[in-house]
Amino acid sequence: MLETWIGFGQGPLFRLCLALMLLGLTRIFLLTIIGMIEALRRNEDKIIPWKDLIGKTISWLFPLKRLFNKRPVYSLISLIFHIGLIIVPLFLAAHLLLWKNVTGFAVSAIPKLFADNLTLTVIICSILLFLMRLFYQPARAISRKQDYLWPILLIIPFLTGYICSNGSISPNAYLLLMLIHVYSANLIMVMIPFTKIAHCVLMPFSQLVTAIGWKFPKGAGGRVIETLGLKNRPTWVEKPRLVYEDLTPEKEEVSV
Amino acid sequence: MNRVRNFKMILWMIIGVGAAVGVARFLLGLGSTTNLSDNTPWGIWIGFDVMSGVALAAGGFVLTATVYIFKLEKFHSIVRPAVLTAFLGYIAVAFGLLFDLGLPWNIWHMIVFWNPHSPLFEVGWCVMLYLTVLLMEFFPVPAEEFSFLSKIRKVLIKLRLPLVIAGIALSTLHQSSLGSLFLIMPYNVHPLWYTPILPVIFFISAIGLGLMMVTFESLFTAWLYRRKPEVDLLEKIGSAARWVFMTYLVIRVSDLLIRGQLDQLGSGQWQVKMFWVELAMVAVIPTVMLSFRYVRTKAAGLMTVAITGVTGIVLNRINVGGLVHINRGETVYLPAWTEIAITAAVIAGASLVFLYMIERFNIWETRPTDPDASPTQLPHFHSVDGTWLGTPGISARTKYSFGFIIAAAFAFAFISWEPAESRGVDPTPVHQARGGDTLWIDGNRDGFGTAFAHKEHIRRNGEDKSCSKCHHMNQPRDKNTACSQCHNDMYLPSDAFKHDWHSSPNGGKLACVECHDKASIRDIDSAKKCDYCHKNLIPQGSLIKIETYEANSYAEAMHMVCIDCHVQVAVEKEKPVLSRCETCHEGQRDLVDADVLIKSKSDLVGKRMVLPPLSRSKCND
Amino acid sequence: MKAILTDTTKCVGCRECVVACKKRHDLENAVPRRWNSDDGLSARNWTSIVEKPEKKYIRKQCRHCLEPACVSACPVGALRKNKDGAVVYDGDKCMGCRYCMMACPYGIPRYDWDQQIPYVRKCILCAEHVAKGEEPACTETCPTQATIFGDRDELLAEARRRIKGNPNKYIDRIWGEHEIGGSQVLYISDTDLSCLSYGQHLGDKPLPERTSTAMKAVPFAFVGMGSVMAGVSWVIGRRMENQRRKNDQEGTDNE
Amino acid sequence: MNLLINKEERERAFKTPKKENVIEKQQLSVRYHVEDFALENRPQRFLEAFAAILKHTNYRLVLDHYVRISAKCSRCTSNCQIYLATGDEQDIPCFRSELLLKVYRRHFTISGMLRGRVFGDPGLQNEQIQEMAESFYNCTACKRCSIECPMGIDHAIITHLGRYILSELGITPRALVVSTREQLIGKSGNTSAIPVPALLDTLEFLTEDMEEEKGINIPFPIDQDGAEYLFLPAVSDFLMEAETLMGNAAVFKATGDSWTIGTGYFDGINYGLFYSDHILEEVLHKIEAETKRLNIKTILIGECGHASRSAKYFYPTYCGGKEALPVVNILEYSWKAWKEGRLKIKPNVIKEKVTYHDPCNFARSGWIVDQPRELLKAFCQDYVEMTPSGRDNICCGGGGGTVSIDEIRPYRTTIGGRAKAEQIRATGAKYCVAPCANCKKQLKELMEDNNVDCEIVGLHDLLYQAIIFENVEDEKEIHHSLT
Repeated sequence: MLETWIGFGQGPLFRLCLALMLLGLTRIFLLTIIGMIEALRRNEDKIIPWKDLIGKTISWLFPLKRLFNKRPVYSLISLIFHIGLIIVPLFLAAHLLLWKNVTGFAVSAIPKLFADNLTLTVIICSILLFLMRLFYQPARAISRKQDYLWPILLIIPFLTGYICSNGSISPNAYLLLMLIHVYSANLIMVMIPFTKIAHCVLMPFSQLVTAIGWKFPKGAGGRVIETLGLKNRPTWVEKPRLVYEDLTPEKEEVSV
Repeated sequence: MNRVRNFKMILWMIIGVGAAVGVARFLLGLGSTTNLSDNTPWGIWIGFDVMSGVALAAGGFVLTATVYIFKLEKFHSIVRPAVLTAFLGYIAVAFGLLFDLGLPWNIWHMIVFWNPHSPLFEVGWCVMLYLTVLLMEFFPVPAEEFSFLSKIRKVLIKLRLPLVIAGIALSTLHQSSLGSLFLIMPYNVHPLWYTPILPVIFFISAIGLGLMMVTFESLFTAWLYRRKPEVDLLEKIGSAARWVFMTYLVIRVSDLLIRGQLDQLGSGQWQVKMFWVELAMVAVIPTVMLSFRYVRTKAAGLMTVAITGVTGIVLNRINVGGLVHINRGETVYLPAWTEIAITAAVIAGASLVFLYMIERFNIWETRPTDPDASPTQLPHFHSVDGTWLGTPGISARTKYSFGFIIAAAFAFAFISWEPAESRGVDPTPVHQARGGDTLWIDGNRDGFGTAFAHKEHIRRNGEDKSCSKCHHMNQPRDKNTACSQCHNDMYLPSDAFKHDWHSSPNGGKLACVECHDKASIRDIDSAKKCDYCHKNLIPQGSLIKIETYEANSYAEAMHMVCIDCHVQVAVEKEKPVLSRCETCHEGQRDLVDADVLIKSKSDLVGKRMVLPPLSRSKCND
Repeated sequence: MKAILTDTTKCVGCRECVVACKKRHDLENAVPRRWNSDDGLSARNWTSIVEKPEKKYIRKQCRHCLEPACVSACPVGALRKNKDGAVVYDGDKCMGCRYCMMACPYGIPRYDWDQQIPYVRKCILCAEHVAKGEEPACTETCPTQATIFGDRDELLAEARRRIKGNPNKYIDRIWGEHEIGGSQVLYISDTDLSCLSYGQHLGDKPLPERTSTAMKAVPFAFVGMGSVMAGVSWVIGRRMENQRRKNDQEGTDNE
Repeated sequence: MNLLINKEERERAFKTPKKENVIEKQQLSVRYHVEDFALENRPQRFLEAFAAILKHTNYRLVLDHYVRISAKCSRCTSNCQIYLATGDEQDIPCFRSELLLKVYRRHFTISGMLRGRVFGDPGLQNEQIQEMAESFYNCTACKRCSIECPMGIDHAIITHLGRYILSELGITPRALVVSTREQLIGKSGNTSAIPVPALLDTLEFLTEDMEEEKGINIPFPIDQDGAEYLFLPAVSDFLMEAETLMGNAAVFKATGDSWTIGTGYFDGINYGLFYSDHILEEVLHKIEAETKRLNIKTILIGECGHASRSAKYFYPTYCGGKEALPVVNILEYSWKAWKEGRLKIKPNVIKEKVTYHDPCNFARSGWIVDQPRELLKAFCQDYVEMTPSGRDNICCGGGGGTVSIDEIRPYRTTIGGRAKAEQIRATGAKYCVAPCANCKKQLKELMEDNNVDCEIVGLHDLLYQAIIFENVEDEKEIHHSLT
């Protein structure tokens, strides 16, 4: 019974999740590019400081300097976490077989010992990141539900995978853990393009998007006012009511 | 516009499924993604996409004839959509053909390599030419929008009448030639359908179908965009279509009478029922319904007739296109879902382009516009969920691509990606040999087996030591495994190596590294070879090569590998080919036939096998 | 004109011809597939033995018709009849429409359904070897001389001789002599061979003739339809012009 | 989770920021005031304005991207001086952006559509608009958070958009609106309401002043057709920063380039940058009209951060793209003239300790960072750097248009600018050079309220004292030799 479900998770469900992930990422990638082209076409000013943007982007993609200026411990943890997160699912020997089944080719695997240690590192980093989010007040203030959920969700497949490949457990427990491993990994793949993990493909565009975003289409402001039906509205309020009237003395003089 | 947007969303999802299937079709080949077979080489892609697609587009030439030849100017308002439908219909035909053709990149060969005897050649050329004509007929419409095209536009408008005439002539040719395609198979097409006047029948039904299609398309888009349907025009079209269908009915029935095939109707074949359904839908129901003015003047009535007529003629095309062929009586062809997905996606793509053209160019007298697209329109938030997905362009892009990827991902998941080799093969279990001295080997129990004199073979091969010459399974402590223990299916690839049997004696799961390399994937390539441990299993000078771990199939293992090898070695050593029966049993065909190839097991009971006399001279060399 | 004569009474069903054919054309192992028909022919078996009750073995292969439907049907001329009369196939020209498979009344051509780049497959009468003066593999290897190769006229004479010599055994008919214009693969038999053409008795009229009547009408239909339409358009246009003129005149008269 | 023993302890651990000397906003009893346009059905109007803006601008691309990419890592907190000063979570840049992103996600994306249908999320509420109105005007738009964000999110653009949407509802600080009204349709046509005769008077007076001081005639050219440069300082300089203007005029006297002040429009200030794209565009069109009237070749902006940025980056955006006139800042101009040798400077003129404050609008984009420093080092004996300096320099606390709101001076000089005050105090400088009208005003108030002994000056105030007028001195030398 469990084997059937595991087989389903590694077969059709895995294909579904993989396709959703790849297509979803391609979709947002293309949407961003099309959006940028459209924005540039709208803009009169098409000058883009490529050199500056590429420099900034590379400095964040390969963080050597900037990342460790502030909160170096946090930065280090997150860096290691990301490295492990990319390497283990892609290059673990057991996963390579899966990739080979689906795509037809596979690269050489990382050594088992290294993979095990990396898995443990990812688990620990994940827990640390979760705790940091929980106990660092500003981080807690801005966190949404998914921000807490992600580290926990990421622990599940790593932990179950680690136990399955290293622990000596009963066959039933092995199958159960394997089931959890497969399904949680599939869940993660589905969620990637629709949550903040989308930054894995979008991050290189950030600086460019911001640069294009700061250039506004000519005459947009006028069209907005026209759309809102406020063509003849003055751009300020003649006799405004103040929010905090007690705090503001009545005066009409022009300020600088 | 919500109705249009939802409709477009559905179309995009269909295209998503089709795109995934399309990828699979080119990666895996036709056999894995369709239900086509040697008996049914043409399926729904030809029957519906091509045969019906061309016929569905017949509205173009019928209406251009009406307006430009017969000068019935009042139909002018529905000429443009009809021509556009025709144009897109033909494009869709060409596109669908790309999936159906085995070598679609050779589709241009028809232009270079000529075979004027072939009706298909003529159809292909007519379609290409007519596509060009349609393009020239239709081009002035989009050219209205671009000032730099005004010169070409003027020239094309001046050329309109010749173009229309050429279009009609070409349509006449290839609509009827689609029928000519089947003239060459009088012994394949069912006699209820096969007639020398198939081209004429095809042409007349194409006119009827064109009229019905114009009606359908006009009513449907009116519903979609919430416009008032042009019922007054459609009423006239319906009235004309009535005569076309009546003519069709008369010709069809009199053809059957003249050919004397009416008695076929009593034969009780399933094709007869199909014939009745088809005839009713194509001719009887539309003729009767359209005779009532009440039906003709109501949109719902016209829609019913249109759907019936269109379905009927499409059914007719599918029938002639392969469904009711004689040879199909033996095999049942039902299109695979993948085939339907591609067909649907091609239609959906054409529909999307149609809707785009309607919204972008002056196909109708008033262009349907999305209110949100107007720059001064105040954004309108959805009453249910309170969202505004933005200007139509952006909303379209994000929403439709979302639908597209979801649909495509599901299609990817449910397509069977197994290689073609193992698909569609019914498992044929292999049974052990039975009997004592004389073994009755009939692996797949199909009644065609062979009697195998075991003792005799042992004796001639060198007594006890020779077992491993035949029994070469490398299972622990195994000397004479029956082939069927591993090769339990006749034709499926089967692994000669039992993994479980190896892991447990070596210490279970932990023992993987005993055979496999530590760092690499634990698959067949990283494992030690059999002879690394089983050194004694292979006798000195054995012909068996253990490099082959996976037999392609049992059949191959027995009849290709063994015999080939035996023959090869025999030739090398200049010895007679003992693996072939007739080497020894020469000139005794009758004997072989009578005694060795025994028809069933019961023949063996209580009998002792007598081997026929051998030509000793050959064997003893 | 070369031909093959198969005497089904002599065939013992050993399938040596099948094996020889596969060897010569380097065909892969034939594994049963969903798309195979039950006559044993496939893209990897260009000839097969159809077994009938009472140990009747009938070899099935391309008939190499004298006026082949497939050659007439192929829109790009990938199939053609060579000087020896063999119907040969040029995969470089083929575009994979499979019209030949539909057109063949014997259902001979088969398709590489499992290939990404599929071709039509069928017996080509060992065209290269026959051109060199050799025999086809099947006739060469047949241990019982059930199928023999030779000149068509000589084989027809041989067939008649055999039928005449043993009229009780044979049915008095040479399959392939006149059917749909005659073919180069001939059969004599003690049993009805309509099983080779879906159980039907084919007439003597060559199949390409049936389409050629329609195809001959093409230029006339094109010119005829075009001129009729032009004429109709001209006549109606003229009438409408006259009507308009008349109306105008009436209008001015009234004034 | 029983990691902490009792509730109070846990609350302290959760609530109390690590900084001990935070400023309680409530105790300060000062909050921003924004003008509250009494609107019916405000959420709906807000969404309509939002949608209309998305329809006609490129913000959709930016918001879409930020919504997808935002990881809520809280790195931005480490660089936000407002948050570091208050410890209030509402001042976290990411929190502020999320206010608007939340609305966007709910009302303008597919996930929001699903949320509305499945969970019945009621959507935007009036309180959220109130919160946004306060929050967006708490920000000084210094962009220091965006240089620290690993995802590359520019919180400033979201704040900018938020303020724009609010302005379409009429929610904008009155001071900004009043100034802009005068600038766009008032009689004087500039934010400080200086009539042209008054301007001419002032300039005449300055010329006389300089002649008295230096002994040479340094004119202010008015309305010169076809001049190379059109000079647009922050208009308040004419009232309050006369010395800066004198420095500017002196530089031009020394280099000999043709420049002019147009009587048609002589205001560099563009408050549109702070709250509305529409106003931004309108003001830039005024500049365009003046350049066309006088056939100007280059636009020269005075010592003013936001005026320079709005002209440099948005003049091409609205007035011709690549063909738009080049925009230079007076700092760039002076530095270039000095580098080319057309401007001679006496070294070591200023003996006192001098430090340099980077206005956000210059420094954050890396546009003008080194030029003023090189200039200062050329004539100051004792130049010290602030820490941090350059691109990472701390904001004066009055950015984003807040400095023009006099009512919130206590807020600006405590929460907004205390970090700056401490930074300047730490350098121990006598002069702090702040080449920006906004920064100057804010820093002066800051020095006053925080009791820092430092004089806030413009760069050209000091440069004026160091310029060598070559041709004039040549004249003098000739004169001497003759006698």
